[in-house]
Amino acid sequence: MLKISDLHVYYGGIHALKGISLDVPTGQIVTLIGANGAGKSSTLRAISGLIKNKKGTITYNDRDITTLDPVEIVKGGIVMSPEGRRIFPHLSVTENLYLGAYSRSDKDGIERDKEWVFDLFPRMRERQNQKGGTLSGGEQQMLAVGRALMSAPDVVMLDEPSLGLAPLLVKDVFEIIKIINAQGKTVVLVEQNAFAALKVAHYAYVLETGAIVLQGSGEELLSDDRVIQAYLGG
Amino acid sequence: ADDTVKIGVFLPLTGQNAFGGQLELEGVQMAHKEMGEILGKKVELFVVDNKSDKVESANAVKRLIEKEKVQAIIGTYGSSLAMAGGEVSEKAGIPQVGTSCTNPLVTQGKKYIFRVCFIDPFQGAGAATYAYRDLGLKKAALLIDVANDYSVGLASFFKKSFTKLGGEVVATLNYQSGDQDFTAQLQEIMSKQPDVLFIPSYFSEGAIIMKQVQELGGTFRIMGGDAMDNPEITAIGGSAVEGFMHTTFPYDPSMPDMNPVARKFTDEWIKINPDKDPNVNAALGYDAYMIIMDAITRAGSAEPQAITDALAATKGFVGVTGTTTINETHDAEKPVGLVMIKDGKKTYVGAITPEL
Amino acid sequence: MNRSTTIFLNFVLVACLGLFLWWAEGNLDGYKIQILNLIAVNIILALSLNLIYGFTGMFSLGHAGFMAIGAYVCSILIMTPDQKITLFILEEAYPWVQNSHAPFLVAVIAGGLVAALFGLVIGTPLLRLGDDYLGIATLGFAEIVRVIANNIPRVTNGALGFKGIPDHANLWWNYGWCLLTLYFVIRILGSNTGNVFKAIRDDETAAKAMGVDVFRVKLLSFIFGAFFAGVGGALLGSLLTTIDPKMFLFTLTFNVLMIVVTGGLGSITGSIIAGVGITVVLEWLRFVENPITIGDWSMDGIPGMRMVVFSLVLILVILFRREGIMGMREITWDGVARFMKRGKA
Amino acid sequence: MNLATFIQHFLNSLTLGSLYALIAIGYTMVYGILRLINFAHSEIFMLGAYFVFWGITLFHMPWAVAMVASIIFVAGIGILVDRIAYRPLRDAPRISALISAIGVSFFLQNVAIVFFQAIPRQVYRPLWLETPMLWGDVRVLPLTLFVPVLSFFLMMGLVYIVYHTKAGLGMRAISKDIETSYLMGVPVNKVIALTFGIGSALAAASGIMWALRYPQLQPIMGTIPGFKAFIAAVFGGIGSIQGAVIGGLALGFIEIMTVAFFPDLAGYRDAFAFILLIGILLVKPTGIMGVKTEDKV
Amino acid sequence: MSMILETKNLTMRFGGLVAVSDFTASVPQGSITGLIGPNGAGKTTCFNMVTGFYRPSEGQVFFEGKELTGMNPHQVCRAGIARTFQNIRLFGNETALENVMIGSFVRQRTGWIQSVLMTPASLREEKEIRKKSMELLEIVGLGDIAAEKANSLPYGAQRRLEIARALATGPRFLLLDEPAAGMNPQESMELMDFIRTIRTRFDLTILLIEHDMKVVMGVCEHMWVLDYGVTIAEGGPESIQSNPKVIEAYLGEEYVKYA
Ligand SMILES: Nc1ncnc2c1ncn2[C@@H]1O[C@H](COP(=O)(O)OP(=O)(O)OP(=O)(O)O)[C@@H](O)[C@H]1O
Ligand SMILES: Nc1ncnc2c1ncn2[C@@H]1O[C@H](COP(=O)(O)OP(=O)(O)OP(=O)(O)O)[C@@H](O)[C@H]1O
Ligand SMILES: CC(C)C[C@H](N)C(=O)O
Ligand SMILES: [Mg+2]
Ligand SMILES: [Mg+2]
Repeated sequence: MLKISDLHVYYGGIHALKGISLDVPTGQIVTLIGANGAGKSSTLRAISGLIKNKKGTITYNDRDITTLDPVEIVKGGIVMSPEGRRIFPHLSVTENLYLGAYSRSDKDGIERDKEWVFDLFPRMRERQNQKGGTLSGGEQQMLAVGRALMSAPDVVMLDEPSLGLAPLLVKDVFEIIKIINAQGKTVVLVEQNAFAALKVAHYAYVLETGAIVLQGSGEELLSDDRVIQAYLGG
Repeated sequence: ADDTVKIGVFLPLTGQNAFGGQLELEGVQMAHKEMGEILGKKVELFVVDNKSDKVESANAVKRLIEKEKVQAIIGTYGSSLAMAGGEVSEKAGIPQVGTSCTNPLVTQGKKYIFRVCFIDPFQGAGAATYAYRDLGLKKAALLIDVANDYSVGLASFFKKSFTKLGGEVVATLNYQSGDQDFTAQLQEIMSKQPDVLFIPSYFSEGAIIMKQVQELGGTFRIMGGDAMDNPEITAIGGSAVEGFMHTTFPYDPSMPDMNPVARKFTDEWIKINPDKDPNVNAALGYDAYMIIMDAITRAGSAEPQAITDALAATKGFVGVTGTTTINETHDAEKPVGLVMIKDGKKTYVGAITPEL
Repeated sequence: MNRSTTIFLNFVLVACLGLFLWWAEGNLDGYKIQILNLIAVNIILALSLNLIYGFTGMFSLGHAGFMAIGAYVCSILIMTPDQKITLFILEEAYPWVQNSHAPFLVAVIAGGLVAALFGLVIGTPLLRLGDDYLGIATLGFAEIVRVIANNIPRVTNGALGFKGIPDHANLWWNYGWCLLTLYFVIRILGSNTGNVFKAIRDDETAAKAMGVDVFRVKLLSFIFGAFFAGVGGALLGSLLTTIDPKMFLFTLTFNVLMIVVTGGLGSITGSIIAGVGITVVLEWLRFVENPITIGDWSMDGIPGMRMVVFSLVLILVILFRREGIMGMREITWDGVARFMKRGKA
Repeated sequence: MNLATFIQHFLNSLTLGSLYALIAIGYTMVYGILRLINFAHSEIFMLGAYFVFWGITLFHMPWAVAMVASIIFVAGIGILVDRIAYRPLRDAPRISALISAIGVSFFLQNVAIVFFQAIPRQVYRPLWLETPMLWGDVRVLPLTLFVPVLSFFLMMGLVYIVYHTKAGLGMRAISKDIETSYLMGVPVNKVIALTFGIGSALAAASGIMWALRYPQLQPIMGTIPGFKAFIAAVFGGIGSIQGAVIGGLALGFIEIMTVAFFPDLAGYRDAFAFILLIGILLVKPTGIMGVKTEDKV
Repeated sequence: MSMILETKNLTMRFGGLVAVSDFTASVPQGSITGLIGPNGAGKTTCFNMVTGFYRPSEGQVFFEGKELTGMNPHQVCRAGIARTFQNIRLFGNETALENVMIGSFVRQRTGWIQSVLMTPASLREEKEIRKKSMELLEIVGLGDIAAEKANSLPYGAQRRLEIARALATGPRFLLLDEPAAGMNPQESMELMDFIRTIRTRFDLTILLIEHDMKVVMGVCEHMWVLDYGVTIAEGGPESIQSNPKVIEAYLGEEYVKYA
């Protein structure tokens, strides 16, 4: 299980996370919701090792991973799909996927996982030789998730996977999250679409200006007045 | 007033001209070791680098004059640097003795600027005279560095003299400082079949030009100016420089009939620098220092004005690079020496009297 | 702090500078005055490049070219016809070069204007290029200027260059121009036009959407920069009293760039601080090449040490202050006042 | 101009052009990945040539061994330079790294002046490289062929690395988005170090080749070839290996052919190269092979 | 009802890809109109053609009866059209106030010469611009952070600043590209009110792209639907929501349930 305690993050003078503690039990979907700038992305970036200027501890299966490099984190089984997809536009779909598997060297395993990703997203199989940059927004999102899965992670962290997607695709994305989870992956999900996120999540945390203000199971929060008020649009 | 005499030196110790500046500095330092006292006072040397850069030259000389309060200045290798520094000395009324800045503009109209070298019109005429009269070469080609004042000047003086003597310049081609590939120019020159190629280049380019002439199979003679005088020439040029001739100041370690000063300089040098040949640049540095000492002795004073007056009156000063007389334009009157590479060795051929 | 206080303080500052110059002229030695002069010229150059690159975001490496143009135009105008006769020893000057003569002020302005004209001519095609490509193209322009200067001896005296250029550029002229440049840059950048310069630097596309004719505004800034670079070149020529094409190698541009970046791209005060700092440090570091004597043991100076140390200092400054000394910040009177108050509390 | 002369010019252009290409590839590799104009490349180039000299004179290595040793040693220096002067600036504005690069270039050049002295040194050339062969009226040095052939193989090797290996995939990813590359588990610093290693090895190789062709060593010897090769890289479209090769060759041909065909204008030859460069950029703003990275609104 | 914007057969090709084909539409004066469709349908491309960022491969754009086709972005802006971007594009190093002032530049009368010479006219005008810009900031609720650098502002504030900046250019027609993206439902609600407010206050016509159906359906009076560059539907919110083509291509069967 992934465990974070008293995490602080600083950007120059800005104190972006002010002591966050949360648990992500193995095999569950945990979601973080909150307003813009609450610190959701910062939390994920801190876990994945992108942010160096932080305090607190992050442990994964009782191992301290607070100060590890991003590369070590990926090797350790935690991968993140960043906000805004960040597809490599000049690499083909397959190359993007291989890049996701950079930390691995088991050729067979990589090929097997590629097929698995193609099964999850048949669209990707159709377009495997197309350049990432020419995919539509929705296709890019599938590629981003697929690419993250290629590192054979135990924990997948997704930052706003539904951002800017058409309603039809938003639905697909959440379906896929459920499928991945059903296949044994732990999922940490950051979403603006609080309604959909809470629906799929086992457990949820609400962030406000760098601190956790509320937590509970997905259903609990869906019916919480404060959540409805602030995040579900009354 | 003080109990020391302060002499400033500004030379290109880094940058494009560093190879020459460093050699000259060694000459100056050797002279200083040898004659560290004058009129009973210690001579203090202040060395500043001008980075082969004009702005730095002016700063360097200003610093020598204003901060170190030197009474006379030595420098520099390269005419354009000498001019930038010279303006400053001139205004301050501090005598400056150029080492190997041969362009006529350096001392033109200046009261305080001198030099221990001859000037390019003289040297150009010397080379032309020797080529035309002594070697009987009638058709000359020129390969000029258009970005180098020295090269442009010397080429034009050579051309003037050579045509005046009756020779013909069959090709004039240009390049820019820093170029390393001259094959295109050389092919063109070869197609004009000159008897001699005159290269008023700095050493670093000249050596490469000769290599390429050899590679392309050129058979004409090649001549150059004082800037080609470098102790490394045979090491670098190898068989390509065989037969190459260049004008220079009348000193070379291979000189058969050295004057005693030159002899002493040569012996001393070899003792200090076993792995580096004595060379004309160091000799000029040495002479520049000594000519100032000579002037101070004659003047009996180390006041700048007194040094200046004494320098202007220098006659028959015997230095490493021959006997020097300073003429009314403040340039050294001394014969043009000629060096040839023979059997892989620098060989001093003798002095020429240019037909002006 | 209100407007009139600021204006008053600025006047006090200028007056202090004036007093200092007056004092310096009478009391400092020529070497220090030379450095003061260079500082002024370097600040002019740094401000003009900062305007182009730091504030408008155009990576231009053409400064040496503009400086060369300014220096040649100005020098030709301030040298007397007699001087020119003795100077052009290889080929005689064209009559229009030979006979033109003008007072220093006019000559410097002419130098700036001709440089600005070239700014217009090359800016028009080149400014549509993106960052590094613009840099290389303008660098190419500067090199072309230099190559041409070498090859038109009847105008420039070729590689021999000019010497004995009248030394009008004293402290008063240099600092006068420096203040004028500063005034101009501050006024422009303080105005909405300046905001638009910065807008283009930050996001050209968005600036277009704001109705800004990006190309025209860029050209405007580029021409301003070229003008002051020309002025800087003109002053430098007269200060050194000699110029030749080699002086205007691309390394000259890099020196200016170095000042601008270490000062802080997009910071006026940064350019001033670095202009002073780098000029002084470079001179001051000469001591590392002096012979060292410790007791009996002595060692000759090592040529090259100065630049070794200087480059280390440069690298360290940039490693530890990656956005330059000032970043994009400025020292303002308000800032100073705040600082003083904090100091007291 | 007769055919023999033309062939001679052609061969000379080819050699000069391949040398430029070789240097340009090093620039383009580093630029392609970090968008950094590695000014220190010229100095690395110079060191490569000098180390062969020291290897032979100081350590009495055979020529070939000295060459290999120099290339390896210089690759190490390149990696070190990256570690010290560029890596800390990875997330700084691009211009900061550029200034740092200028600093490194000053530093290495002046260190060379201090330690090697400014006096030019000779270059050892094996005889077989400089014994001319005669093809009719054309004189060909084996060297003039050696350089283009070697450049060609190095380029092919590089293309293989960049497009067909995992490290190459990492390089291409880093060049577009360093942060996401981290997230994908690409050991970014290692891959960049590798890039610098390869880039510097190429610089050393080209320095050695250059010194063979223009046999003389000086601490400032890298500045102008480096500058020109950089121009060549831009010309071809910086960031593209094929572009660097095309640009380098083009520059070599321009420099020699303009003089060959317009000997009177030889003094303007650098200007020609630049005018052509500017002309190309105006038609193709990112160079001949450059990819347009237009920003999508 | 008069049409403020009309497009005729607008077509945009990128190489072989036809991003928008034959887009013929009109926007009534004073309306809030929506442009929706799946990802990659060509919505942003339409904006880019109208605002001069792309030159249409074919077709024409008319604004208030005058043809705009082929004009540069700055000319379009001068003509009275302002826009925001899908990925926020602020002048990040400038303060919020400066961002808005830059928007006013297009209508500024005094130029740089006057600024340098400090003529009274220019001092007066700059003062006015400053005042007007402050007012705009207050209207969008950013009055108290006028002096902050744009890139240090929270996301929502940046969105609003972008709109304020667009308003400063004095437009009669405003194009908003996904203004609600990255906002949570609560923030989206506020945005809807805000859009309505500025329409009345500045007498604007607004065309917006949005994937958040709550916003689109809540605020738009009319809408156009694109799919693969082709216009597949047009009409009011009700008719669009029940249009089978739109449901199939864009909304999805489940949309009705979620909404
Ligand atoms: N690189 C940065 N530099 C400075 N401040 C930053 C940086 N990245 C984030 N911040 C600040 O940190 C705070 C938290 O940002 P974060 O991106 O984690 O928020 P978020 O919850 O993911 O918001 P959003 O919904 O907009 O993605 C915000 O105030 C933001 O402005
Ligand atoms: N400059 C361009 N070059 C090449 N293709 C482009 C360019 N701009 C847009 N496209 C392509 O045109 C199509 C339409 O893109 P557009 O940005 O208009 O979509 P959109 O409807 O705004 O989608 P989204 O809702 O995801 O923002 C896409 O396939 C896109 O990849
Ligand atoms: C020292 C020499 C090589 C330089 C040349 N004599 C000159 O005046 O520039
Ligand atoms: Mg976020
Ligand atoms: Mg869009």
